[in-house]
Parts: sequence; structure tokens; C-alpha cells
Amino acid sequence: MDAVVVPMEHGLALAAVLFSIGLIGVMVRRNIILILMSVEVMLNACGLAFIVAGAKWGAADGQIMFMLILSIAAAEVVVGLGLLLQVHRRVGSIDIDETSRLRG
Amino acid sequence: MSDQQLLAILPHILLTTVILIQMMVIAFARNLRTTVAISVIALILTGLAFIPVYSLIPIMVTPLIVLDGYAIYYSGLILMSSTAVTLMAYDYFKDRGEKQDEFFMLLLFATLGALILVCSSHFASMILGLELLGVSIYTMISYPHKGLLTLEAALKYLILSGVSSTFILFGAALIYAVGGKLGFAELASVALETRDSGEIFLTAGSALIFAGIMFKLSVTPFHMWTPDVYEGAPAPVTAFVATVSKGAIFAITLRLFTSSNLIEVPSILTGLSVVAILSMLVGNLLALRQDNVKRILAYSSIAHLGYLMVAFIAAGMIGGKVLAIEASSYFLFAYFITTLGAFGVVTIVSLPNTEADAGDISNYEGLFWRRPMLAIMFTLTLLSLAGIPLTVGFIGKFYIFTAGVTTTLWLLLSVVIIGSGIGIFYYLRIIFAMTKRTETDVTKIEIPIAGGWVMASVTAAILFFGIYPTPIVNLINNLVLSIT
Amino acid sequence: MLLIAIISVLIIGGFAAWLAESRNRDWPKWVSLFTILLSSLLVIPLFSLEPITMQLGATTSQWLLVYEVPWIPRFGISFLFALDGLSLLMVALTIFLGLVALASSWNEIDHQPGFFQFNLMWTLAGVTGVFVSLDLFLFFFFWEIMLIPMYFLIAIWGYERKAYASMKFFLFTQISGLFMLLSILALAFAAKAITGNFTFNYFDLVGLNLDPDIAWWLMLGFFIAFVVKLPGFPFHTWLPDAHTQAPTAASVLLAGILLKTGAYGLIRFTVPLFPQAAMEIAQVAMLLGAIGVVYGAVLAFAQDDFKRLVAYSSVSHMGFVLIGIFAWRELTLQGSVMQMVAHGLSTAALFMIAGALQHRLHTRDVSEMGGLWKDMPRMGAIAMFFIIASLGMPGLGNFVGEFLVLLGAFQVNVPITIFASLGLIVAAIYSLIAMQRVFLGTPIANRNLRDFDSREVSTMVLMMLGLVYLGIHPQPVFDMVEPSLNSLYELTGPATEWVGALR
Amino acid sequence: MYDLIWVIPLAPLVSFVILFATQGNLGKTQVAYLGVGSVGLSALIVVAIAYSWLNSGSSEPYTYAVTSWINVAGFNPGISFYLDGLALTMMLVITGVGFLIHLYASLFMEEDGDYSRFFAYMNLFVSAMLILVLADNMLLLYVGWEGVGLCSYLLVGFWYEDPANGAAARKAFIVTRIGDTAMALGLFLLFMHLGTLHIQPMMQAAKQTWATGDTIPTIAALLLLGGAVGKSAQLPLQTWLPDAMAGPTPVSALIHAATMVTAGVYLIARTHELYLLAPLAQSTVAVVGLATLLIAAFTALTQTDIKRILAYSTISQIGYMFLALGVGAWASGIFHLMTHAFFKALLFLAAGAVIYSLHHEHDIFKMGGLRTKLPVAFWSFLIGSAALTALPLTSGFFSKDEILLAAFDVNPWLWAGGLLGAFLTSIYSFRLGFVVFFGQINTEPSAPAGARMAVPLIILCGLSIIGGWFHVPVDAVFPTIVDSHHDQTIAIITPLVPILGVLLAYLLFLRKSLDLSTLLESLVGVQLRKFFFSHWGMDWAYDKIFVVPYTRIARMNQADVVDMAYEGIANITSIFHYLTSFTQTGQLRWYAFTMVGGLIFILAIIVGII
Amino acid sequence: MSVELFLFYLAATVSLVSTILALTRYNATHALIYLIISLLASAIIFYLVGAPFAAVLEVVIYAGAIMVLFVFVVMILNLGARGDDLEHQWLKPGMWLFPGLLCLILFLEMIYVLSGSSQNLAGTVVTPKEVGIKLYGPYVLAVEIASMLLLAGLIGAYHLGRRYLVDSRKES
Repeated sequence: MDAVVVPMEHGLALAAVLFSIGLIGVMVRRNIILILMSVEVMLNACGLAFIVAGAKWGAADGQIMFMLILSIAAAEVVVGLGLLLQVHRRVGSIDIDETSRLRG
Repeated sequence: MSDQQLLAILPHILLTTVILIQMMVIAFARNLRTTVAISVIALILTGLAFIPVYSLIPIMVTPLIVLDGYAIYYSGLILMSSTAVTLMAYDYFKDRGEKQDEFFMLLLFATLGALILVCSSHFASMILGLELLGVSIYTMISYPHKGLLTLEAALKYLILSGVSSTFILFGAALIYAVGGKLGFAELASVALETRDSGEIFLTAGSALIFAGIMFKLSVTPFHMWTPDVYEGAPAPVTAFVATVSKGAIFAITLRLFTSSNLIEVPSILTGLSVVAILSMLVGNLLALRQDNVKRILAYSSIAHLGYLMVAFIAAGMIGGKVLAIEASSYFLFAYFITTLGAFGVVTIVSLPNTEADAGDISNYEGLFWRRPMLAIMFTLTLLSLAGIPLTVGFIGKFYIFTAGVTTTLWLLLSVVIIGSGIGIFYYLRIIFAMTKRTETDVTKIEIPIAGGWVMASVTAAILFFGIYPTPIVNLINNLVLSIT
Repeated sequence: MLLIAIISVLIIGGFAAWLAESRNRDWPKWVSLFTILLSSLLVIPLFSLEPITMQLGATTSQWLLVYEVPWIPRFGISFLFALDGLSLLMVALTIFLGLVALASSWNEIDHQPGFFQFNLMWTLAGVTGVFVSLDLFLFFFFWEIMLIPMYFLIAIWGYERKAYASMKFFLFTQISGLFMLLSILALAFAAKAITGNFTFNYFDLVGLNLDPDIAWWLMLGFFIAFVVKLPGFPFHTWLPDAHTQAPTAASVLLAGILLKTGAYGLIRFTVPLFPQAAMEIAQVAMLLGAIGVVYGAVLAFAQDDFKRLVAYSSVSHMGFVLIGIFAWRELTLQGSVMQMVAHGLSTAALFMIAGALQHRLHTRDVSEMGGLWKDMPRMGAIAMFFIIASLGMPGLGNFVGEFLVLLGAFQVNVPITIFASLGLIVAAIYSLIAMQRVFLGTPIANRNLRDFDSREVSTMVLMMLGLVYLGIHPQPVFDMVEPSLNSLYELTGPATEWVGALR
Repeated sequence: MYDLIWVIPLAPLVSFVILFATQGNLGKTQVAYLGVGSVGLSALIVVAIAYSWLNSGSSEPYTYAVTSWINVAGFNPGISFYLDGLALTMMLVITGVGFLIHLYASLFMEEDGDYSRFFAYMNLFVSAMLILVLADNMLLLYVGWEGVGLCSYLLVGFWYEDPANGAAARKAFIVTRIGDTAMALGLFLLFMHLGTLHIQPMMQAAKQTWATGDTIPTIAALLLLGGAVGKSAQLPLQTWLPDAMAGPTPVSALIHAATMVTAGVYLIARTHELYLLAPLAQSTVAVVGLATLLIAAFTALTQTDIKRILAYSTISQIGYMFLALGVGAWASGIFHLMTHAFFKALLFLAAGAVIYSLHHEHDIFKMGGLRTKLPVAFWSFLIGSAALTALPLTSGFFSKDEILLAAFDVNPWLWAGGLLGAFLTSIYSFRLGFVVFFGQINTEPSAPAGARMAVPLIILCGLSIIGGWFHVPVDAVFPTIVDSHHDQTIAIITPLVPILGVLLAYLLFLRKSLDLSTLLESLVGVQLRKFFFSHWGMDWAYDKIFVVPYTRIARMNQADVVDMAYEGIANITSIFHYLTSFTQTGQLRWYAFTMVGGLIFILAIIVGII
Repeated sequence: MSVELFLFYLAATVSLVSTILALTRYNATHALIYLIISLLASAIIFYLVGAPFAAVLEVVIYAGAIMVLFVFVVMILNLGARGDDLEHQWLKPGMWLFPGLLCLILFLEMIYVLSGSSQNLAGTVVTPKEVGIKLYGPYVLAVEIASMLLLAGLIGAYHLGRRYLVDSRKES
């Protein structure tokens, strides 16, 4: 079978669109949970891109990179959610704007 | 994996082992002194462990890691900086309640991440190193989490840093898609082969990676987080972020782009030039009338990274590679010790007040008469940041100029001059504040032992290498230039 | 090594003075005095040195002392100290005015005397270094070093607007200095392109065959740095503020020697390194000088602040120096050097008088003065002497300088010289009005003012004698700097080329 | 004997240094001995030198090099003295009259608290003046030239507590400095073309280099003339001299009548060879002289201040000297210089005696009838006025007559103008004499001054009378004029006119038989009087044209307009700071937004869209 | 258009739509569910492009573990009655339509993939074995570093969470 059933460009385009949606989420949402989720979407998009690219070359590197991304996502989320909990305790809200004091 | 290869990563193994040991020790007997002692010993041992490595270089340890002179030089800088931060952090945390031990563990984690970063030769190790560094730093920033500011800083850093990591990842994916290679050295051939077909993916990938890296380096327009994080984070952590984190990331960027020859792409150089100019101008302008010393230092670091970018760009110009790498290595050295000095002073001045760090410039008024030694140290570091002779910062800036002149980057150099001019203004403002005569009774500042030693050695280094830079120059020539 | 010894003595003396403060608040100034006397002792043997001949470009030149040790071999940078007549004269002036500055601040500094003396000594060390460094990197190093202690002197012991003034001083000199650094580096790089090695050695860099366009830009970098320091119009505006706000000793040093470093740099570096390019800008430079002469004088006339007035008069005087250097005839160069020395003495003295007035009256506003001769005849007479010296009275040093400059410049550019000569008139106007407003006129009653004491008088008399000596027997100074100027002059090619190109 | 020439300027200089250094710590007697004695010493040496000079019959100039001074690139003026007939004459006048005035002043100034300072300045002046006339090169001459200007400044403003005196002193200095600067430019020009500033070689070189009527010598001569008119108070720079009367009267006598103001005459005489090469410049000298003498004479007619009348008279008389120089009667000019020194010093000193006795009253209409009260002063005044008016047999007669006749040879109009001037001179000088010494007593004088003031007056009386018989030993210096025989009418009219003037003055001011009040009070008359009184409005015009605009512009620019450029840069930078700070909102979303913006930007550049 | 390709586009559409919906929800829980759907769709794509091991990991770890963390946090925060009330107001049966539809599409895809129609892909599949060999070959250090990364994250979370839990207990 042809190596590229799915055109790589399409796969990457999907990844890019997901990536963009995640980016939009970070820019638009005020809820910290949603922002963290947006970051997850972006990480996932990167994983998707690696997998697609890996598929093109038929090598395992793409998948391995995806796995590494998984661990990164996990680590980030863990700390992020920890912070979120603390923020919620101090401010009583998970609205990022209510948390912002630093400026200028 | 051969014995040699194992020996080559001995420092990393050693550090990892000590972290685990430290974890055990903390679990059984919480004692801040012990923890810190373990940390310091670990850092020193790690540094010593590079000595046997020296005879092996350059050596690849799996495709992911390469140990060469360049890596050793930057590892040395990182370890030096980490040690200093550890000592400063000890002073900072010792009077702030219990359970401060994990901080030092995280510090070692971050150091490990940085060490991995500077010797990585592959996107996988680079990204992991970056994340190891980042994840540890998030917690370090928010470590005292009594006030909201640290949390806010950490949260902002976490989210934005996460976003920037995805930039790098996506960029790497694009580059991978072009050539199917993830090792830096292999990319050079990819870049050559795909000069016609896949260049758009390659350049787009590079652009994404650059954007991500520039965020970590806090280069305009990716600098927005810097002042908030610098202000919110505890002073030693800020020092760590400003030195180890940025230094390691810069080192890996330089390695990535020089060994893959991507830096020689003209459009990349153009993009970098624009960013460098923006950084120098915006960073300095932002600091101009700022009243918070930590924020000033943040903005000044933005500007300094702009200067560093000049050397980076020079590395991409014809005939500029060797000198540019040498220049950036020296500049980073200068920047490291100077920044450590600056935040060391901020740490010491912040000690009496456990609620928030001494940010506002009024905290420093009359320091010259209250604590002359401290004030002189701070003055020296500020002068070093401003690039005035007698200080190591001058030699650093001299190197930047040399690199720029060699590659005839006149526009960038004139911006360096303008930026430095603006820079002098705000550094002098702090110095001037320190010389003010204050009548009001101010909090007594005690110079702690550990921090005092750090400051003394940093000051000595600023002066010594400002007057006699030859040892470092030779070191760089022997170690760093091996990658060219 | 005498030169290193002098600089080291000053540096160490500075530290010693600082440390001495903790023992006794009066000790620092004695330590300083001892330091300066020691360094002046070290200067004396320099006068009797046998000349050494060095290759300088296509010609040779006479040096009294050359000393070189490697410093940063990577870039061919070395500690290259060299001394010729010009340098020696400047060093001697530096040390002498250091003594004057010390005397002027003897009883004036209550706050942190140790640190004050430290800065004073370091300024002297920096300036001395500037005058004897012949490695361009080393030169720049000292060039910047002298700023910092001076900054502290102004910022800590200055008057009401010290923050502004010290900042302005630092910014102007520093930014212009960076341009010079850029030029130095580019020059070293150009040298590398020609000779294959990085070098900052003056002797190697002189006479390089540079591309004219590049040379022009490089020259400009040097030129700007030096002209800002000089200060030449329109880069002079830092000077009135710095002088006005500085404590007396700092004003003395600023006017007396720091400004001279700019002129020295122009003579030593700008023109010899880039003769062709300097020639191209000579007209403009002379014009700037002439404008400075008149503009400074007109502004001096309008000032109400006595120190500011003297500061603007410095702008005016240094304009002559600029003209003299860029006319680049033997006459004008000698005149410029003479003007530098004489201006060093006369303006330093005037600043001392201004400082003394401020100390006694707690104001510098001349509209609150008047008739002070009545209260302080000694000060009045001395002030009169220096005022007329500064307006260029024949028989005193300033006249010799100004006259030679104008005499020589007239042969180079007539209109500019005529314009500059207007300076003689406007100088009279501001000088005399200053005298009138401060010392003459109706005395204000009930002011119990202390006249100059013997310490002040003896310092002043020293400077007066100096000016008279320069005025009636300037030849030793001419002879001293003649070999240096001659060799530089030879280096840039025959004077006719200059004149031919300038017409 | 000639070897002692260096003592001549040095003696007063040493005295100055001592007086200056002691700062009034010496007693008045010591000061007087020192101050007067030093000038006396110089005078003695001068007389001795003059004696041997005249006896030797040789007219060879004598050069004495004291020391080298400057030697740079072929420019080598030394401190060396050049003695010839001209210098000798000048020295005689300076030291002789100077000594008398010093003597006079030792009493006149006795009451003054700053006695020592006064003599210090006076001695410095004498020294500078001697250097001026002895200098063998232009630079040294310039030293003396500026030196006398300085002393003039110091002495006019001697009573410094009155700001008006200060203003007068400044005016004197600055106005002359304008001339000096022109002169300096002349020197530059000469040096540029001739390569030396030594006067004699320079003149030789000038003759060899240039032909008569060349442009360069003309310009140079005109520039030197600029210096001369400044110092000698000639048009257009004469306005300072009347104000300079603010100084003590001996100062006016010495500096502003006898010696310094004639330095311009000396300068032109000294460089006459240059003027011979520049006929245009020489004519200018004549015209300037004539115009000045007339303008000043008209002004003197209307003045009421005794010293101002004398000041205008001085301006006018120097105008004659210029006229003489301008028509090539060099020796006559110098001759008039000498006689003028005698009688004008006499007049000033006499006026000083009057003022002294009347407690510093200056207005002549508040004086009157002093003939009997102050006989010495009266006779002095009478003799002095006679000489000034050039009544026959007085010294002024000989000198002025020569000038007018020489002028006639060149251009009758010059002669006519000069004659008109002479006529006016006689009117104003006798107006002064009659008003002050005749009529009723308006102010009661105190006792006449003592011998130290009387003796100089008497000696000067004698000189004013017999001075005309002296022969100025300058024949060897100047080219001889071909002695032309004048028309008899001219030779008769010339001395007659002043006598007519005296008569008119007699009728107007003493007999008061002629009443011109209707004429004077008419509209034109009043305006004209005002015009003359204000010295033809020149002070007013200068004030409006130069002084006020200069002051205004300077004050307006007090804050330095150039600095505003830098302030502007600083402000713009600050504005940029605030603009950029504005972006630092603290909002995470905005930060992310900028990152994305940056990403797009970088991407666009690197991929090549931009 | 081959079936694989069709499936790919279908999954892509699902993924896109659910992601968009996830990030536009007001309610965190709903958003989470959409996100999980999106991840599942991604998993299908992974499978389609020959990365079955990655597909499994996506479901097990990403959707199964990481997303659960979010769920925990949402539960811990217990955003309370206010949120519930709001939800009551707009959580109408219609609201479930879209998630249900998306789930359906995903489900159908799964059926199709699992029913063996993917045999065509066999040639390009990078098997778990290959991945494993490579992972523990050249990438072994990456595994080690990743472990340290997770440990660092763990310690961070422990530190950050500790105070929160302790303090909350005190408060309640």
C-alpha cells in the first residue's frame, strides 16, 4: 500500500488548526482550567503533527516524540493544576483576570 | 552504551543520584542545613565529574546527548550559578517557616534540566531538558506561595511557557516532517537537500522554534512575562531564571542553529535582527522610569538578551561564527555573574521582610551609608550591566561590539549604543538612590554568611575578569570553539 | 615603572583614604595630600628622561618612556603606556590640579570624607591613565574609568540638582564614548584585515592605509567622543549642569583636566589616525569651535548662576582649542596646548572662587551678590586677576594660547577666524559683567564674610604665578610639546596639503 | 645708559606687584613713595636716555632684547624694546606727564581708602604704556595695548561701589576691545602675508611685497585703524571716553587725555609705512579724524559737566592728530600729541583741583567766580585753554597750525573742516573757563590744594606754553614732507580763527552781550542742542542697535536653546517609555496575544512574506 | 477517495468540532468531555496513519489519565451551587445533542476501524515493538529524563497541593 494514505499536508493542516484553536483558547478564555485545557489541545496538536510526520517517514521517532509530549503534558498539567488550587484558595476564583496584580 | 559513554554522562548520573538520595533524606529527616549541604556538595561533585569527561570530548552518548567543550563550558556556568543560587536561597528560605527542603531538590532538578539542555544534540533531549527546567521552575517560583504574587507569576509563566514549548514542538515537528531527522547535526544535510522542495516547512519550523525560544529568552515581542515573573518570584529564583534558564536555552539555541547551519538562512537573520533591535529598544525603554528594581532588572535582561542576539546574528554572517560564539560565551559569562550579583543584593536587602521582596527603589535609598559594602557590590554589578570598564560587563559588551564590527552589523551596533545609553540612565538611577542621604530610620540589613560569600566572590569575579579577562578568554578558546 | 607607579599610588591612595575614614574623619584628606605629593614626586623624574625614538607610521617620533606588557593577547591588547612631552605636560597639570582640588575641598566636605577622597584620587588616576595610554583599548578603559568617580563626586556631594546633572554628564560622555569604542574596534578590525592580526597598539595603527569612506566614519566616532568631552558646540550642554552642580573640587577637576582629555584625544588620535578624514571635517570642526567660542560667551553673559557662567566660559575657551586643533598648524597646535594648560589654571581658580562664594553665601546666584570686594578684598583682587586672565589679557597664559590659535587659524580659514575673534569681545562682556555683579557694585550691608585665608590664598597664588609664567615665558611648555606635535604634524603630511585642501 | 632701558617699564611694574601683593597693608606714605617714586625713576632714566640720545646726534634706532618670549614655527616675538625718536618722545610724555600726575594724585587721592590699589593700577598703567611704545614687535605692543585698556577699565571703575562707574568702565573696555579685535585681525593678516610681527622687518617686508594701493595692505591698514580708533576714541568707537570720566580725575588726565588715548596715534605713526602703501586707508584716517573732531567739538559746546567737556575736547584734539596722520604730517601729529598731553593734562588736573575744592562738584553752572579763590587752578586753566584753543605762542598753536596747513596741502576741505573745529574749540574751551572762573560764586570752595597738587600744575603750565618750541626728534622716523610754501592768506587765517572764537565766547559767556537765547530756545535750536548734547545720538543708537538686542537675545537664550534639543530627545524617550509601559498590562491573555502576534510576525519574516 | 481517507477526514472533523466546542463551554465539565472526545478522535487518526501504539497511549494516558486530573480538580474545587444553578438554567436536553452526535460519529468510526477494514494500513504501521526497541535503544536517555521530569512534576504538585489540602482541612 502506498505509504501515504493520508496526505501528510492534510494531517499537518489538521494539527495546525487544532494548534490554532488551542492558541485561541489561551487568548480568549479567562477560566484558568480552560486555559490549561487549551494548552493541552496545543500539545496534542504537536503530538499529532509528530505522528503524521513520523508516518511519512515510517519511523518510530514520531511516536516516541509523541510519548515524550505526553509526559510533558502530564508534568505541566500536574503543576498547573496545583497552582490552580492554590490560586483558588487565595482568590476564591479561577478567573485569571482576578488573579492579576503584577503589571507595569 | 559503552563505558566511555557512561563516563561521559557521569555528571548527570551523579546529579540524578544525589537528587534521589536527597529525596530520601528529606523523607526521613527534614533539616534545611543538611538539604542545602547535600545540594552544594552535589553541585560541586557534578562539576568535578566533568574533569574526567574532558579527556573524552567530543563524544556522542546516544544520538540525544553530546559531550563537548561547549557543553562543558556552559555546564560549568550553570553549576556555578546554581551553587550561588542555592546559597542565596538558603539565606532566603531559612527564616520563612518549615518545609523549605523541596525547593533545593527542585533546584537540582532544574539544574539537571539545564545540564541536559546544553549537551543535547537532538530535539527530544532538548525538549525534555527544557521541560525539566521549566516544570521545576514553575514550582520554584511559587514556592513560598504565601502571597498571591508568586502564584500569579508562576501561573503566568507556566501557561505562557507551555504555549512557547508547543511552539518549539510544533516547529520541530515541521522540521521532522521535512527531513525525517531530529538530530541537530543531521539537520544540516536536510537543510541542504531540501533547499528547493521543503524549505518553507523548514523555515516555518525554524520560525516556530525561534518564537518558542525567544519566549524563554524573553526577547521582544515575547518578553511580556518577564517583569511579572521577575517581580513575583523570590529573588533567588529570579536569579536562577535569569541566569541558568536563559543561559542554557541560549546555549542550546546557538548549538542547534549553528550545527544545523539554519542560522545562515538570510531570512532568519533578518527576523532575528528585527527582534534584536526591538529587544534592545523596548527593554531599555521599559526600564527607563521604572521604580521597581526587580522589574528594572527584568527589563534590563530583555535588553541584554537583545545584545546577545547581536552576537547570535553575527554567528550567521560570513566569517563571524568563531568570534560570535566566543563573544556570546563571554557575554553570557559576564551576564551570569553580574545578574547573580544583582539578585544577590536584592535577596539580601529582601531578607528582613518575609512578606515581599525588596522591589521598590526606595528600599535601596541610602544603602551606601547603611551598608557600604553591599552598596558597592550593587554598584559594581549595575556598572557591569551598564558595560562600564573595570567590570566584566564591559568586556562582554566589548565582545559583542567586536563580533558586530567584524561582521559589519552597523545598524544593530548603533542600536546597541542607543540602548546602552538609555540603560545607563536607569542603572544610574539606582546607584543614585543608593547614594541618597536618608534621615528616616530604615530596617537594619544584615549580610548573611552564605549570601555574603556569594556576593564577595561575585564581586571579585566582576572586577577580576573585568580587568583581566584572559583566563576566561583562553577557556572559551579551548573549550567552546570546538563546535565550530 | 614610573607611570604605573603614579597611577597605582593614586589608586591605592584612594583606597587608603577611604579606609582611613573609619579611624578619623580628618585623616582621609591628609592621606590624599600625601598621595598627591608622592605622585608629584614621581612625576618630577619624568622631566629628565632621555628621549627614545619610536617608529610612528612613516615617520619617527620622540618618546620619553614606552612600556608594554601583554594584557588580552587574544585581541592583541596590551598595557602600552607611553609618555611624550604632551602627555607629560598633561600629567603634570593633572597632578597639580589634583592638589588644587584637594585644597579647595579641604574644609568643605563633611559628608563621607573618605569616599570623597577615594573618588578624587580615582579621577586623577583615570585621567592620568588617559594621558599615558597608547593602546586604544587601554585608553578607552581609562577614558571610562575616570567617569565613574566623577559621577560619584557630582551625585553625592553635588548641589540641588545633582541627580540631573550627574546623569547628564554620564550619559553624554558614555554614549559618545561608545561611538568611540565602535570606532576603535572597527579600526582594529581594519588593521586586522591589513596586517592579519588584531592590534590596538597606537604605533601599529597610525599610518594604516584605510579605505577613505571607512576612515571617515571611524574618525567621526573618535571625533564625537572627544568633542563631547571638550565640549564643543552643540554637544556642550552637559557641561553647564555638571559644573554647576558639582562640588568645588569636582568642578576644578572637570574644568581643569577632564575637558582636556577631549582635546588631547583629538590631537593624539583623531587627526593622526585618520589624517585625510580629519581634513575633510576640519572646516566643520573649526566652525563648531568658532560657534562654541561665541555661543558660549553669549550664554555666559546671560547666566545668573556664577558657576554656570564660568562653565559657559569654558565652552567658549575650549572652542579656541577646537579651532586650533583642526587648523592643524604648528602655531595653532601649540596655541591649543597652551590654551588647555592656561584654561586649566584659570577656570579651576574661578571655580574655586565660585565654590568659596557658595560656601560663604550659600548661593550661587549673582543677583544676590554684589560689592563683595568690600568684604573680601583679597578674594576680589584674586577674582579680578582670573577674570581678566580668562578674558585673554596679554601677559597671561590664556592670551598666548588664544592668540597663537587665531594667528595660525587665520592662515587656514579667514572667515571662521574672524568669527572666532568676536569671542574676544564677547568674552570681555561676560567677564566684566560677572566681575561687576559679584564683586563690584554697591555692597550689601551686614554681611560678615570671611576673606580668603592663607590656604586659599597660597593655592590661588600658585595658579596666578603659573598663569603669569605661561604668559611671559611660555617657551618651556612649547619646547616640551614640540617634539610630539612635530612628529604628529609630520605624520599627517606636509602642512601645505592641509592648507591646500582647506582652501 | 641705553642698557637701562628695561628698567623703564619694569620699575612701575615692580611697584605694581608690590602694591598688589601687599593689598593695602602698606602705609600711605610708603605707597606714595613707591607709586610716585617708581614712575619718577622711570622718568629719570628716560630723561637720561633722551639726553644722551639727543646729544649723540645719531638717530640710529636702538634695539634691546630683554628675553625671548615665544618661538613657535617661525613666529618668534621676543620681549625686546625698540628705541627711536618716536618711542623716545612717547616715553618722555608718558613718564614726564605721568610722574607729574602721580605726584598730583598722591595728594588728590589721599583721602581715599583704596590709596594703595589706586597707585598699583596707575603704576601698572604706566608700565603697560611704556611697553606699548617700546615694543619692537606687534605682539608685545599688543600686550601693552591691552594692558593699558585693562588699567583704564580698572581705574575708571575705581570707585566700584557705584554701579554707574562700573558700567562706564565696562563700556570703556568693551568698546576699545572691539577695536582691539580688529587690530588683532590686522595683525593676523599681516603675519599671514609677511611672516613676522616684528615691526621694522614687517614694514620692510611690506614695502617689498606690496605696491602702493594694493588690497591687502589697505585691509590691514584699515584693521589697524580699527584698533586705533577704539583706543583713541575716534569715530565710530569714541562713545566710551566721555563716560570714562567716571574715574578719578588724575586718571582722566593721565589715561584719558595725555597718554593712552593717543596710543592709536602712536600705532598709526608706528606703522606709517603700511599706510603709505594704502592711500585709501590713509585718507580714511584723515576723514575719521576730521569727522570726529567736528562731532566732538559740537558736542563739547553743549556739555555742562566739566570733565565731559574736557573729554569731548580730547576726542576732538585726537581727531586733529588723526587728521595730521591722514594727510601725511606724521611729525605734526606726534607733535600735537605731545603738546596735547601737556595742556590737556594741565586742564584735567586743574579741573581736578576745582573739583577737589568743590567737593566733587562737576556741573560747571554750579561753579563760577573761582578766579580769586583758586588762583593756581585759574591760571592753569587759562593757560591750558589758550593752548587748547591754539592761541598764538602757546604750544597748541604750533602743533595745530602745522596740522591745518598740512591738511590744506592735501585737500582744502580738510583744512576748512579743521578750522571750523578750531573755531568751535575756542568757543567751548573759553565757555568753560569763563563760566567756571568768572561770574558769581555758586559754590563755596574749600581751601586750595597743597603743593603736591600745585607743583605739577605749574610745571605743566610751563610746558604748555613752551612746549611749542620743543623739537620732536622724529625726523629720522618719518619720511620728510616737502616743505611747501603756503598762501599767505591761509597762513594768516588759520591762527586767526581761534582768536575769533575766543572773542565770541567772551561776548557770549562773559559779557553776555550777545543773547542767543531766542535762537537756542527755538524748536530747531532745542532739538539741535539736544542732539549735540547727546553726542549726536550715538550712544542712543548703539544702545538700540547693539546693546539691547545683544542683552535681549542672550537673556532669552539663558536656558540654552541647544539644550532643548537634548531635553526633547529625553522627553521623547520618556514618552516611548510610557507607551511601552502601557503594553505591560499584567493580563495573561494580552501576553499570549502578543506572543501570537510575535509568532506571526517572525513567521512572516522568516518564511519570506515580509 | 479511499475509505481510510474518508475516515481520516471524518475523524478530523470530529476532532475539530469537539475541540472548538470544548473551548467554548462555560462549564468546565462539559468542556472536559468535549476535549476527551477530541482526544479520542485524535487517537483514531493516529491509528489511521499507522501509529497504533500512539493511539492506545492517547486514549489511555491522555484521555484516561491526564484528563482525569482535570476532573479531579474540578471536583475538588467544587465550584458549588452557583455553578449548578447556572447549569440548570441552560443545561437543557438539547445541549446534549452535539456531544451525543459527535460521540456517535466517533463510535461508528471505531466500529469501522476495528472491523478490520484497516488492513491496507498494515504495511506502514510502526508497530509497538519497533517503537519499544527504538525507545529503549537510542532514546533510552529520553526515557530517563522523562522520568525525572515526571518526578519533578510530582514533587511540585506535592508541594503545591500539600498546603492547599492542609489549609482546606483546617478551614472546614
